[in-house]
Amino acid sequence: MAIAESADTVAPERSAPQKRPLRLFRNLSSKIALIPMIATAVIVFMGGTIWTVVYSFTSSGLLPRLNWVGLDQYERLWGTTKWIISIQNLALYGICSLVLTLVIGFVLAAMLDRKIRFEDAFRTIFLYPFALSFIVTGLVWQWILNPDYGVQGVVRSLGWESFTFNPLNNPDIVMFGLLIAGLWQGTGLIMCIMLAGLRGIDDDIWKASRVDGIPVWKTYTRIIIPMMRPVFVTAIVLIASGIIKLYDLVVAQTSGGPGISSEVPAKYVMQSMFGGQNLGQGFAASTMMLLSVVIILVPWALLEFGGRKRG
Amino acid sequence: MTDHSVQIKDLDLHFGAVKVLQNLNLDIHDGEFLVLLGSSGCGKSTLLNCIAGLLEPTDGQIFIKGQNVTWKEPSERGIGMVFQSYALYPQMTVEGNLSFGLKNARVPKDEIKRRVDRAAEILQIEPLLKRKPGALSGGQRQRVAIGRALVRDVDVFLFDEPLSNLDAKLRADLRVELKRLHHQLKNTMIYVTHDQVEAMTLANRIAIMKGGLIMQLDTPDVIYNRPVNKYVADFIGSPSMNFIEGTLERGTFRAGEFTMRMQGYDFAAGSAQDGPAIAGIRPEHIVTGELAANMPATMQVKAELVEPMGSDTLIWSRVNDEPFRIRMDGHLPVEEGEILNIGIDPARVSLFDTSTEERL
Amino acid sequence: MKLTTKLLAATAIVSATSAGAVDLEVMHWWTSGGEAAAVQEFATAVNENTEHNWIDGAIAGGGDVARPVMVSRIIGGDPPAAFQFNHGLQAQELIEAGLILDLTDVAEEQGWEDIVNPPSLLDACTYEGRVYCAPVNIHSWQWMWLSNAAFEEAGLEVPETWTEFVEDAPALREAGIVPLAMGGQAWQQNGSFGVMAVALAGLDNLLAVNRDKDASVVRGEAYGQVFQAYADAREMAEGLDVQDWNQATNAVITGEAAAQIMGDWAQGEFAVAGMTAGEDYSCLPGLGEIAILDTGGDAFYFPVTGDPEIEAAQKEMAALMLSPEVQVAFNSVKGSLPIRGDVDLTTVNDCTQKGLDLLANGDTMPSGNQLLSPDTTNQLNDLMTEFWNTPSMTAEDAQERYAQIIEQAS
Amino acid sequence: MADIGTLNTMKAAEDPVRGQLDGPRGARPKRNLSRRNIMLYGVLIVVAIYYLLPLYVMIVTSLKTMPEIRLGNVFSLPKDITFQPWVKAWAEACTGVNCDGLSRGFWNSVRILIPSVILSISIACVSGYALSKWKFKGSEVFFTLLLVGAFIPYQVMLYPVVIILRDVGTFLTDIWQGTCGFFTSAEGSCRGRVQLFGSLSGLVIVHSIFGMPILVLLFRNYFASIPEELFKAARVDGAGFWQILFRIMLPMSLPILVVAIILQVTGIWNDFLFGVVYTRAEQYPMTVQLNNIVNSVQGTKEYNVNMAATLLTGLVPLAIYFVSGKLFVRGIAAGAVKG
Repeated sequence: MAIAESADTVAPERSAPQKRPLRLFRNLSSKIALIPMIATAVIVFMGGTIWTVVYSFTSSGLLPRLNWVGLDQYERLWGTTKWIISIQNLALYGICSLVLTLVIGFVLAAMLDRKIRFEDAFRTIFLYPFALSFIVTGLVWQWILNPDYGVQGVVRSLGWESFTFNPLNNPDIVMFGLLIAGLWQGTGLIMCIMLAGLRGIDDDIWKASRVDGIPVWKTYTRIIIPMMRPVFVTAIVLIASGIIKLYDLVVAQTSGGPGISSEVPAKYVMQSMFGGQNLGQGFAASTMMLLSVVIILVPWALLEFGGRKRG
Repeated sequence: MTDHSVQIKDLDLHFGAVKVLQNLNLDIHDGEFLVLLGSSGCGKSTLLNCIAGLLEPTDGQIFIKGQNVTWKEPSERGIGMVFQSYALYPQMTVEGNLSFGLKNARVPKDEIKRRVDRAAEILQIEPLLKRKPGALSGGQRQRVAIGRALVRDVDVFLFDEPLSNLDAKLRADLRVELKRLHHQLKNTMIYVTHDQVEAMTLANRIAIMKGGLIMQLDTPDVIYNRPVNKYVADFIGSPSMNFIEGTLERGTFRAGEFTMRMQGYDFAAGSAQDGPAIAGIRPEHIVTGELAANMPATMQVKAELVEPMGSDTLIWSRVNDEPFRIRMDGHLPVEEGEILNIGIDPARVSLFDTSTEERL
Repeated sequence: MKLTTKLLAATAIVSATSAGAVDLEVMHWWTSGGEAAAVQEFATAVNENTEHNWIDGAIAGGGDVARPVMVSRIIGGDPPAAFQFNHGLQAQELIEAGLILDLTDVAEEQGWEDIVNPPSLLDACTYEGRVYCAPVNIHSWQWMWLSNAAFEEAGLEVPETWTEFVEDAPALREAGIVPLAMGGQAWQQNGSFGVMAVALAGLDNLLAVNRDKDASVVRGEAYGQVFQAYADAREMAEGLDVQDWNQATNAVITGEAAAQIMGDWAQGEFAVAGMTAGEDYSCLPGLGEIAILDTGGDAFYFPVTGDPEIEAAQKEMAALMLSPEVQVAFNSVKGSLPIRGDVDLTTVNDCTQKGLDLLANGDTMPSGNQLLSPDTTNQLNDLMTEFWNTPSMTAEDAQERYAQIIEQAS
Repeated sequence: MADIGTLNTMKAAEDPVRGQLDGPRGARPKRNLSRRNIMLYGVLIVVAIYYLLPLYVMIVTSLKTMPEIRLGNVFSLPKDITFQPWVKAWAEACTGVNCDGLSRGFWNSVRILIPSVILSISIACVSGYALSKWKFKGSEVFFTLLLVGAFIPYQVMLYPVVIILRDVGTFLTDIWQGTCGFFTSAEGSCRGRVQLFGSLSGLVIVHSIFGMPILVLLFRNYFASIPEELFKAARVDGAGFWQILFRIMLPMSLPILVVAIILQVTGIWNDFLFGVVYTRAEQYPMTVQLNNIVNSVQGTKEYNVNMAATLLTGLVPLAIYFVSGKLFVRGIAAGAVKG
């Protein structure tokens, strides 16, 4: 039931005082307690963002300096093949990763929720990769996907000479090589969240759907998944924030290669800022990334947290 | 066999070593309103879930309308079920909730509409059809849940404590409506509750359960007046029955100074057997005031506490150091500390064997 | 207020200066075996010859990983005592911002002007007449390394020039040998192109492009041939999937590949593998086409700390790094050439000798880092790696885009 | 269960006189190898293999010698098991001049981990509580801002945070030096500087900042799911902001605390970027050494040492996962899923 309820709680209303205390001092403890969070949100995230945007209009090189160059950095950004490829790669990876993580996470959770044996063991197995860093993930998958020693080599040594599975050296499918590793690392957490969500569903709902004669798969798709909307929201926030930040895995696994075929925006930013010593270019790229985040996130956040009325 | 709507034969259900239901037999007539009553953990909901097919019995058989449905899916058993937590599908409108199962069963569209409309009309939820459950009150939600069972057009309705999430006033209202519904539909209804008022008011027959066994299965009247054992006697009735421990000798019950000749008492075994016994006396069957002296058995008790409840007054006193409750007419004034003369009709008393607690 | 300040003091490091020996944190990205051993020479020199302590701040992964850390530390007001950069244009901004210690007095005292050879190295450290960095070694790119065994197996003579090598390529293929080893990283691909450019188009054209930013030269015929040759090289390198430069070198060592275009640091790998120059492997400076080496290399910069004691220690360290003994010790281990013309490396093999001869003859040119800004280099890296990895991209396409980047460069 | 079911059907078949009502009785007969179960367990096992494969590869590779690695495939079992790579990774591998492997970084990581986890969770817990139970006008706006922060790549914030830490440090130094003279008479005791950048405290703050968005979201949702009545009852009893937090909310927060701790321990332990940028060389965490071992290349990569180092680095978070996996799901159920 709690799931259906809105999380919004109305601020506790003081019983009408004779003299209304000054607005600033109402809820004072709460305001004081939130100072670290507000400072973080305003100074670091907002301030840092504004700072980044401002310097994206400069020709800052190794050090941030205010030499205005207008939109030059953006013009160059959008004229750079690597940036375009980065965005395409992120879009491809992002969509695949979001969909597959949700689907795999949910399917695994649903399977574990079918009252199976060894649930603990399976859950631990699916979750443990999340304990490992992307550097480790990239390294070990680079090793497994190595054409000579890894999967391809083993299959070939078993006699299937023409077997080819070399994603990390094939520009066309290198993003899927990253995806394999990314999913390995990230689906466990999402599975746990989904599992928790499934456990929160009232047993009576399942009973009702059985009495109604609704097939299991349809119960999932038509009843359970719609009921798990908040779970999916949390999951999507987690996945999406991870996708935008995709960097370490690429560096560890492919370094953006072969060529520039697995470049991603965050790497473009880093490469411009520190490899090319062109902070302005890096900031321009960051600004574009932030802009897309804001465009996607703000309307949703307003709907989710700002709105008063929710079913 | 058509008279039998639901039959349960030798039903056993074990969870590991825990025996939840034991060799349970039950025969429910067509059109009967049967209430499964008991405190939590007595197995009443488990039994209902077995009938619905939501739990698989360890042993035994279940028949609905003469068909062995022991291995059938819930949806194939011809039952509808209403849950305590309503279990409405929160993302669908009321109409969606009512029609979802039917759509799945590929019932023709106009037929669905006919049934939904009929259910909505019966339950007076027509204005709510386009709303979602989140926007409904508890009572409205429960009506929708009943409606969902209704549209299935089945012979047997199962209710799993449907009213316990509602407040007292609403519970009373819906109770009446349920009764009306039963009169109107004349379906078999099996109703699980721990609330004896619901049981007494709704049931044709009540099955009182304890520890996975049915203690007594009978009409509310018999259950109330002739409980088969001390547990049932204690469970039914509010305020609960007074128990006085004593002995039965040659048709006379003695407990300390109190004696009562069991004149007119209908012994289960035909005649009285001597031995230790417990006399169960309902507080509302105690006669006070001037009429008390006319009763076959009398005694004097001191009113320690008086609880006026408007229509009647509950008086707390002690007999043989055990609490003793008397319910008397509300307009008779009683002071705390007052000594009352009370009279008891042995015919309305229940006697139980002290060791087996079975009715004598 | 008292409580809060006390708390702050307790949670943050409250540093007070102490007299005497100074801890010198040195940040660098020399972490692989030979490099680390070379750094150890510096550390030993500092620890033994001065009263100061060398605190090692090694960060693996090359400049791209280490540079943000160094710059952050400088911006954040907590700079290391010294840090490694490639000398050239990379640190110019830091110097302009007044963040780097002026070493001019050390340079004058030690007479760097006379001893640093080639002088262009010191020029790279000089900004507006002041010296800001201490060059420690010379690395040059213009080498090709060849596996004698591979050519033998294919029944070929070890080629003397790039042109000969190209002619040998089909025979190598037939023998199941990958003619050219190339790592997957962008800087390797762009670097190799630079080597081919100077070897095939000549120094004048290269300088016109890299120094004078003359895009018309890029579009010209000489460079066109270079792009064509590079496209051929792309085909020659097919069949070997390696990332790191030393994995590519390793392919040459094992004979899996016949040759690699790589800077003189690759020689360290041959040495580690126990191979002898001339017998097991051969080297062609300037691809055998042109007798020239660039004089890139590494330098140390010393951030301004405002603390006179640290400053004195920094200067001491700078002087020490250029001292003859340290130069010999360091460069012998690192496999690079010393920046002093007046010292002899203890052991010199064939290839190193070739390099030393070129240096002595003055057959040098400025390195890419000295001519091109990191930004431009970065763009060229991206372009060349795209070209290298996109078989459908023609030499003409790459040539035109190369020209555009040069046009934009300042 | 299934056995009993079949047994019962047999019994019924043997004994037809038992009742006039024949047919199915007891539980529906189920075969353990029903098609549904084969599918279910089959899929689970295949997926489990995919998840376990890398761990297996890491372990066997770390126990092989280099020649064997060059010869064989990554999946084969080691022929001669050697623990040398583990010894080397822990105590001998060189990272720059220092050749003492990961061991030096381990304790640094612990020193970073503990205060960072405590501070970040404390702040997030209090903030989440204030945001769910003590809302005021604008609090949701700040929260939304914070959530946007969850999507900013850390790298972008590198320089701004450096500058913020530097300036805040300078600011506090000014306050410290300006005020401490009033409180102490000791000569020269006010010379110190408050240094946030390049110090452990600075790194702790940075971890708290970047852990905040997700943690605050978790705590906020969790506290929002605690019944309002409880909170109101406490208010009526005269409990204030902090009393309610410490006496009522915190004792109920174990599940979500477990989640927060697991997330933070993993995140902070695995962090490389902040550790290397915001501290000095003496304080570099284990991941910096891991990076140095893994990225330093000479000849062929020492895959066995790399894998051993990788496993050693991952031991702490892995241990926490294996120990508290069950609590994790329970905690997430409590905190993450209620919006």
